[in-house]
This record gives sequence, structure tokens and C-alpha cells, in this order.
Amino acid sequence: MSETTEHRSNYFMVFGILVAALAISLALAAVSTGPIVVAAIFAIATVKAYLVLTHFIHLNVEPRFIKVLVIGLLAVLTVLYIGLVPDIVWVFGRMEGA
Amino acid sequence: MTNSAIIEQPMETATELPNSRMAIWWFLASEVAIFGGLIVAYVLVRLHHPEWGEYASHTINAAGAINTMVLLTSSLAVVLAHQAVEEGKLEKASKLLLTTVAFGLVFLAIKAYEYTHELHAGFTPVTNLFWSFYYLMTGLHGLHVVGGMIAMIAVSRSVRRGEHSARVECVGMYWHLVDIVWIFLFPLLYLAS
Amino acid sequence: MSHGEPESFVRKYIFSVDHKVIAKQYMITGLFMALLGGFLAYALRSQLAWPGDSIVGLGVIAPHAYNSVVTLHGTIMVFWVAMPILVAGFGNLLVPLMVGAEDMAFPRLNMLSYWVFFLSTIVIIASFFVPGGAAGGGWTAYPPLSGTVHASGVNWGMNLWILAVALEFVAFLIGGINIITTGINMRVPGMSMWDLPLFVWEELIASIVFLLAVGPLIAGAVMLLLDRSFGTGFYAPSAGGDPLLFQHLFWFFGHPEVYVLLLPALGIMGEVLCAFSRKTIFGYRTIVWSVISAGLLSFVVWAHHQFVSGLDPRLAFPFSVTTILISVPFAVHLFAFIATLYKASIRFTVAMAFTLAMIALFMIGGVTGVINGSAAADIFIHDTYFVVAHFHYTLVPIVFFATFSGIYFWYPKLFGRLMNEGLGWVHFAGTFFFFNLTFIPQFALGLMGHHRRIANPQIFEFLRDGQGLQVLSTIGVIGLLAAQVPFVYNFFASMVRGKPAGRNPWEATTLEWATASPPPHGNFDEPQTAYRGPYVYSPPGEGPDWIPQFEPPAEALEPDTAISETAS
Amino acid sequence: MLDFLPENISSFGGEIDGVITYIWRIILAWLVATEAVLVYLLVRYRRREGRRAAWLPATTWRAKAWILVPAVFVTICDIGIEARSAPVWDEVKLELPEPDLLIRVTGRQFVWTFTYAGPDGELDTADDFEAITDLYVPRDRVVRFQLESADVLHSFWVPVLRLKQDAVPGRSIPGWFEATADGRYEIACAELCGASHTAMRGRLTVQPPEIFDAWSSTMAEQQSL
Repeated sequence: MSETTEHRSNYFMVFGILVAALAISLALAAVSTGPIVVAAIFAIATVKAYLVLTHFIHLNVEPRFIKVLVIGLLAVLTVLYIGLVPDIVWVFGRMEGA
Repeated sequence: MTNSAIIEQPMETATELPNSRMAIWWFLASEVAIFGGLIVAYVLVRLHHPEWGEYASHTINAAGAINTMVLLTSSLAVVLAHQAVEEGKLEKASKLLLTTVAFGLVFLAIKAYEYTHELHAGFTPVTNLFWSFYYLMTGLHGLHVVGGMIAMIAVSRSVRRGEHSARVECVGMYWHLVDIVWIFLFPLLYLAS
Repeated sequence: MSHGEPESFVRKYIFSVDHKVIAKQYMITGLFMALLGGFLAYALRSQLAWPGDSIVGLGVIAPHAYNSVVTLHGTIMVFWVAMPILVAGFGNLLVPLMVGAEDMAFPRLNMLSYWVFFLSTIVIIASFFVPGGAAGGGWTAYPPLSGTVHASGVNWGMNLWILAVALEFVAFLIGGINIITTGINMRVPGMSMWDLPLFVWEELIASIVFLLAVGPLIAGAVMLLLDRSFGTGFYAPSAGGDPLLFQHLFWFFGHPEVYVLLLPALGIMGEVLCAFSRKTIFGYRTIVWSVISAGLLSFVVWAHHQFVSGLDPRLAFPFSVTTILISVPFAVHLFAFIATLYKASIRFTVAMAFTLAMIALFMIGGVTGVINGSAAADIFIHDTYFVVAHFHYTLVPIVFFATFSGIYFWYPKLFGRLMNEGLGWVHFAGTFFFFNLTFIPQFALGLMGHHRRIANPQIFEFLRDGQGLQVLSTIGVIGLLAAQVPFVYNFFASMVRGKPAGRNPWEATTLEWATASPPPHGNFDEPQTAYRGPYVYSPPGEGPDWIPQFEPPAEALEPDTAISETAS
Repeated sequence: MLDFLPENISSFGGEIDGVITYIWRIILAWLVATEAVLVYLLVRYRRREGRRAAWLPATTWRAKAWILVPAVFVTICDIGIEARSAPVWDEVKLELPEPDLLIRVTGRQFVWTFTYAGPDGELDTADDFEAITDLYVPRDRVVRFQLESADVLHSFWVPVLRLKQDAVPGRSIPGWFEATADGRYEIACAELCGASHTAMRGRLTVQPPEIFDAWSSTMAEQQSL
């Protein structure tokens, strides 16, 4: 493990970016609740998650098959989401009040 | 596994990835699948119910924001603990782990304050589906926080004795995942109102 | 190489961390539950053939009890028989041996996994005896029937069912992570991923598919439990929830689950097939890629279980297309097995017979799946006995034929002896004949329109003509159960009376045959190395018709027999 | 085997039977061919003294073609099946023709209830009338139904109409059929719905349109009183 030490990131810098991202999303949420702002907030959350994943969980130094695992997992969840949209969001045959 | 090794050298493996880290990756994958399934379900049902924005405005944004900050800081502490292990400073690593546990306690305390506040305001898990999802998701996340804290106390004790130092990284990876889950829960349940 | 062998009986046989002991524990628990599941099958078939009559060994089955019998038959066969035997039992026994490891990556987690599973077994058995009876909502447990007490009248039975399934998932998540880590990480020097025996590949893919698919259902099951116990409304339309959400989460897991069972079975067959056809596997990499692509495709087909469930009819087309597409990788896989027999030198043993029968019967299950997969035909076929017959033609070959094949084949590695072949042939003939007798009539019944999960088909006029077929099918299941008597006797008697096997009785090539039978604690006398691909049978030239993976090359004599293709 | 199919009295039932027959022929051909090859290989290559198996690892595309080409044929058959079956699905479930009669079918534990739209052709109006367990429909008329459930999942299953559709609480699922022969037939529930699931049985009576119209007006009068 120690041989990979030099690949480690500057944790304080990553932390700084994360805090800044949090501040930005809070500021955005205070400004408006429109769909674009919500989308921006989730985009920022994704960036934050990406930073934690790569620099704190060290995905950046893992072998390729771990990266494939992460991408595959997200793909699986995306498939689940897309497959369910017609039935759960649009609700075919929806009744009044349901 | 002997007491003499200060910094454990992981067993040679076919992929160069130590068994423990490999297993933690798969464990994290299964956790993501569980939380991911829950989040997918929540997002879908929420999109079907635009009126939930109203309910979400009753969650306490400030508490959620502080908790995000708390978890981010605790993540920094635990990654520094891992760095300390790599540098051979086991005493420091142990202390940093306990710091992380302390942040976990702060997180739970704030969460408890929120729950009390919300329950007093009459928002119980059966008030409506939004609150069911809210309590289920934050509750499940809270259980993961508690589990992580217990694990970190155990690891911090053994690291102080010079054993199982590789476990610092494992418990850290898990803790970061708990952090990532919160990074998404915060906008999902608090901000998007 | 090995740690000291534990001395006390409890550490050695009960709370053991040895993967071989844990494998036996899984298998024997699974086989015991198979007897229970088989008894339930006998009970429900008898009720269908002679509705209302008292059934020998059980008495008269009331309609709500019939629902419980059907539910628990399905649940037990999938989760307490197929999973522990195929995934955990054979996985635990073979993955460490085949990659040359001394044990699993995490022996104590392995023990934990078994005991969590054992606890789940106790919970599911206990659910028969609680007030209100066992769960009666079908193995799919669709809400609202399963989501409220008043809809089904079952209270604790259903709660325990959810609890037991959840514990079982936890056990197999722990076990699966262990198997994945062992299979990928603990390979001996010289063994690349492309030198892994097929069984290890299939077990790995199965474990990964399980791990990725089960998460959303765990979330869904927690929501179901909350609906039942606290009155939340995740699946209640009156509260804004949606019953179809559970169906989707269930089948998002449920369909991949079928492949979680199928892949280890195909892996077992691959090993047996090569060993007894004395021929290398036809298209090793093609098979591995077909398995990987089937694993991926398994995540995009789930809604074909729901064509008429009220799902948006526009979804039928895309899911119908993916469903028939998934037939392609499995067609490739089975064609590769059949092609392996071409120019072979087939030794007919009981293990080989079960594998060959599995191929022959699984094809019937496979092709009839095409009718179900077509959305238009499914309007008529859905939830009829045609579907029942179809999935029994896939699952029984998977769960039982492949398991029997594997047990006859690896019995030496379990108990150091060989099973009796004569009794084995009796077992094989009975199982093969009575299995077909049981399920062929059900295709016909399904085409008549016989819908599933009804306790008495005779009250429907359009089903009265089918009564003869019902009786035939029930005779089949009784025969099928009777045919297992020689097996049970053989299994236990061979432990003491069987012919001692020696290290490599079948002249097979993979690493588990490098060690003693049964392997000692720590598995191998000395560290192993893999020198070549897993299936070097009948290499070109003279000499013995097999060169094990673990045999060092004799310089100059070594023919170019690497199975792995050179990098291209 | 397909002789076991029940009588068909629905306008689209023939199409569904056609799809089943079509697929049946294809899969039977595949099954027989593959099993024949399997059995042939078993007999031909059984163990013989002095005969050594061949070394065929199939690492070249030329060798792999022996399994990939049949797989391509499987794919072609798959596409053919889908092309044959997708339009039928669309006809039955997606493209709802203009109805002559509107009915609400409600499943509840353990009985089917049929609400007729009455003379005005609209549901939830004063002239609606109900029939329990017995569904009367006119022959050769397009019947549109709205399928609903009052409690748990049910499945509206009429074998002679080749019609099956789940009833889901919270949804009103549209569907249609057109019966082409007079007579009395059976309706069942094909989705496990509780203790008396088996007994959830209904009757379908198809009548000449004039008899149905007479019955319909009598019912409308009686129930509006």
C-alpha cells in the first residue's frame, strides 16, 4: 500500500472544494427553487460524490475492474430508473386522486 | 496476522488489490444497490407527486446543511487517519478515528434534534408518504452511521495496540460511502422543495 | 501451508471456518429443505389431483392453507434449496479448490454467512407454526395482498417470511462477497482470469449479478415490512403509493436471480462434460463472454414477468425484445456444450448422465420460454400452468439435475469416496422419467387455460376434462420423490461404504484433483501453480488423454495446448 | 399439443392463437433438431477402445462459427417471432377501437362486479347499472372495459376470449374485446388474491344484440327505480 502513497491526493484541497461546493448549493437553494436550480444542485452533489469517490475512497488508484464495477452499478440503477418511469411517474391508467 | 507487524503488509494477491479492500469494494457496491434502489423509488414516486415540495419545505435546511458539513469534516478526519497509518503513526491514526466517531455523534445529535422537532410538529412516519420516505431513508442512513462508529471504535482500539492497521482504510472507505449517501439525501429530502 | 487443524468436535464440524465443512453444511441444509419443499409439492399436487380429499401425511388442505403450501414450496425451493446448494454449497467447496487457495478469503465471515443462513432456515420453518399460518401471498409476495394483514388474514407468517428472506439475502451477500474476492484474488501463480475453470467464472458472474440485483429488493422488502407493521403506505394507492413499485423491484431482482441459479449449474455441467467427454471445452472464451453478456442482459428483461400486470402497454415491446435477445447468449452457451461432444470419447457415468439430461431438458424449458417472452402469446399463457411447466423445465434441471451431477462428480472431494454407480443409475432413470411425467401434462393443462394457484380446478367447467392429466402429473411427482430414496441412501451409505476414491478418480484436470480426497485442512500439501488452461483433455499427439492444470510441463514434450488464446 | 387450447370466441383470439402456433412450430423445429444432434453425438462418439477425442478448443473464428452461426439463426428466428407478435399485442392492448358498450369491471375479494354505463354510454352517471358475477355482452359488438380493483390484485381472465389483464388498486386499466359466438362461458381470477382466490369465478354470457339490448334496458329501468 505504501508504494501508492505518492498517488494520494491533497486531502485538504479536496476538502476545501467540497465545502465550497456545499456553500454554492446552499446559496443556490436560497435563491430559488426552480427546476434549473434543482438540477444544478444535483449536479453539484454528483461532483461532490465523484470527488469523495475518487480522492477519499481512492478510486483513482484502483485497478480498472473496480472502475468497471462502479460504472456498471450506476448503469444498473439507471436501467431500473428508466424502466420504472412509465409505470411509477406517468402511471398508466391512473385514477383520479391516486 | 501477528502482533509484531507495525504496518501490515497485505498478503500477495492475484490482482495486487488486498483481499480486504477488494471485499470492501463489493460490500460498498451492495450498499449502493440498496440505497440506490431506495433513492430510485423515492425519486420516481416524488416525480409523480409534485405536491411533495410543500412537505419537503418543513425539513430543517440549516440542520441538514450543518450535518453535511459535519460528515464532510469527519470524512477528512478518517482519510487523514488512513494517511497516518501509511506513515506509521498508529497513535495519531487511532486518535483521528476517535475524532471521526465524535463527529458521528454530533451528526446523530443534530439528527435527533430534527426528529424531535418534526415529530412535535406532527410529522410522523405515517403522516404521508413523503415523511415515510424521509424517516426510512434518514433512519437507514443513521443506522449506517451508528454501525460505522462502532466499527471505528473497535478499529481504533486495535490500531492503538498495533494490530489490523489495514482495517483503518476499510472502515474509512465505508465511512466515505455513508458520506456520499448523505450528499445525495441532503438535496433530495431538504433542498428540493 | 495450513494452519493448525482445530481439535474439538465443535470447532471442527459445527462452528467450523473450513470452507469444505461449510460447503457440506450448506449442501446438507439445502438437501434437507429440498425434502421439505418436495413434501409441499406432493401436498399441493395431491390437492389438485384429488381436491378436498385427505392427503396421506397431511390431512385435508383448506384453501388458505393451500396458498401457504404453494407460497412456501416456491420460496423454499428457490431460496433454501437452489441458493444454498448451487451458489453457496458448490461455490464454497469448489472456488477455493479450483483456484488453489487454502481456504476462502475470509473464513470467519464464511462461517458467519452459514449461520445467518441457518437462522433464516429456522425462521422460515417457524413460520409454519405461528397463529394465522404461513405466508400465503405467493413466492412473489405482491402487495397489497402481502402488504396488509386484513387482505390475506396472515399476520406473523408473512412477517417471518420477510424476515427469513432478508436474513437469507444477508447471508448470501456475505457469502457472495467472499466468493468474488476468493475467485478473483486468491488465484495461484500462473492462473490468469482466462485460465479459470468455467465453474469459477460462472460462480463469479452469478455472485456479482446477485449482489447488484438484490439491493433494490432489500429496499423494497423493508418498505413492505414497514407497510405491514407501521401502516406506512409505500404500496398503498390510497396513501399515494404504488403496488406496481414492488412488482418492479421484485422482478428486477427476480429475473437475474434465475441466472444466479442457472450459471453455477452450467459451470458444474461444463466441468463434468469435459471430464467425461475427454475433450476440451469448445470455445472457452466464447462461453465466458456469453455468460458475461447474459449477466448484463439479465438486468434489462425483468418486466416480461409483468406484461399483463397493469404495466404501461408500451413497455411490452422493448422488454419483449430484450427477452428474446437474452436467448442468444444462452443458445451460444448450450451450442458450445453440444459442440464439445463432437469427436469426443464419451464415458457414460451417472454424473455425465445427469449433465446430458440437464442439457436435453433445459432446452425444452428454454424454447418454451420464447412463447412466454412474446407479449402477445403471454396474454393467454401468463399465470397458467404453461408457465409453471416452463419454469420447472428450467429450474428442476438447474437445481436438481446439475446438483446431482455435481454431487456424483465431486463426492470424492466431499467424503473421500465414490458413490455407488448402480444405485446412481436407478436414481437417474427414476428422476428422468418421473420428472417428464410430472411436467409434460402441465404444458397441456396450461394450454387449456388452467391458471396458477387455484386449489381446486374442478370447479371450473373448462378444466374438468383435464382431471386425468392432473392425476398423471401427481403420480409423476410421487414417483419423482420416490426416485430420490436411492439417492438419499447412496449419499449417506457411500460415506462409509463407498469405494475409496484416491486423488483423481475421474482423471480430471482442474486443481481440486491435485489434492487428497477429501482435501485436508488447508487444502493442498504444497503450494500449487497453474501451468496451463483448465481443460487439456486429449491434447494432440500421443500420451495420456489429460494433462492437469497443476502438472509441471515436461520440457520439449509439451505440445502447444494452451486454451487461452494468445493476445490478439 | 395445441389442440388443448380452449374454444375461441373473440375477434382477436385467432391472432393470439396464431402467434402461439407460429412460435410453437419454430421452437419445435429447433428443439427436435438440437435434441437430434445431441443424441446423434452421444451415440456416435461414445467411448471406444483406441479412439482418442479430438483437440478442438475453437480458438479461431472459423471454429467458433460452428456455434455462432446457429446463434445468428436463433437471432433471426427471434426477430421473426417479435415481428409476428408485436402487432398482435398492439392490437389487443394498445389500439383500443371505438366501443359500442362501456363496462367497468371491478375485482374485489372474491367477486367480480360489472358496472354498465347505461343508455348514456358514460360511467358514474345516474343511469349506470350493476351486475354481480354475471357479465352479459352482445355478440359482435366492441366492448370496452375499465378494469379496477377494490382491494388487492386480481386478474380478469376469460380463456375463451384469450383475455387476461391484472386489476390494480389505484388504477383503471382500459381494455376491450369483441365476442363472436353466443353462449355461456367462464371468467376466473388469475392472480392470487387471498384465501378464496379459487372460488372467484364469474360467468360470461354472450347474446344476440337484440336480446342484450332488451336485457340492458330492463336492468337500467329496474336499478334506477
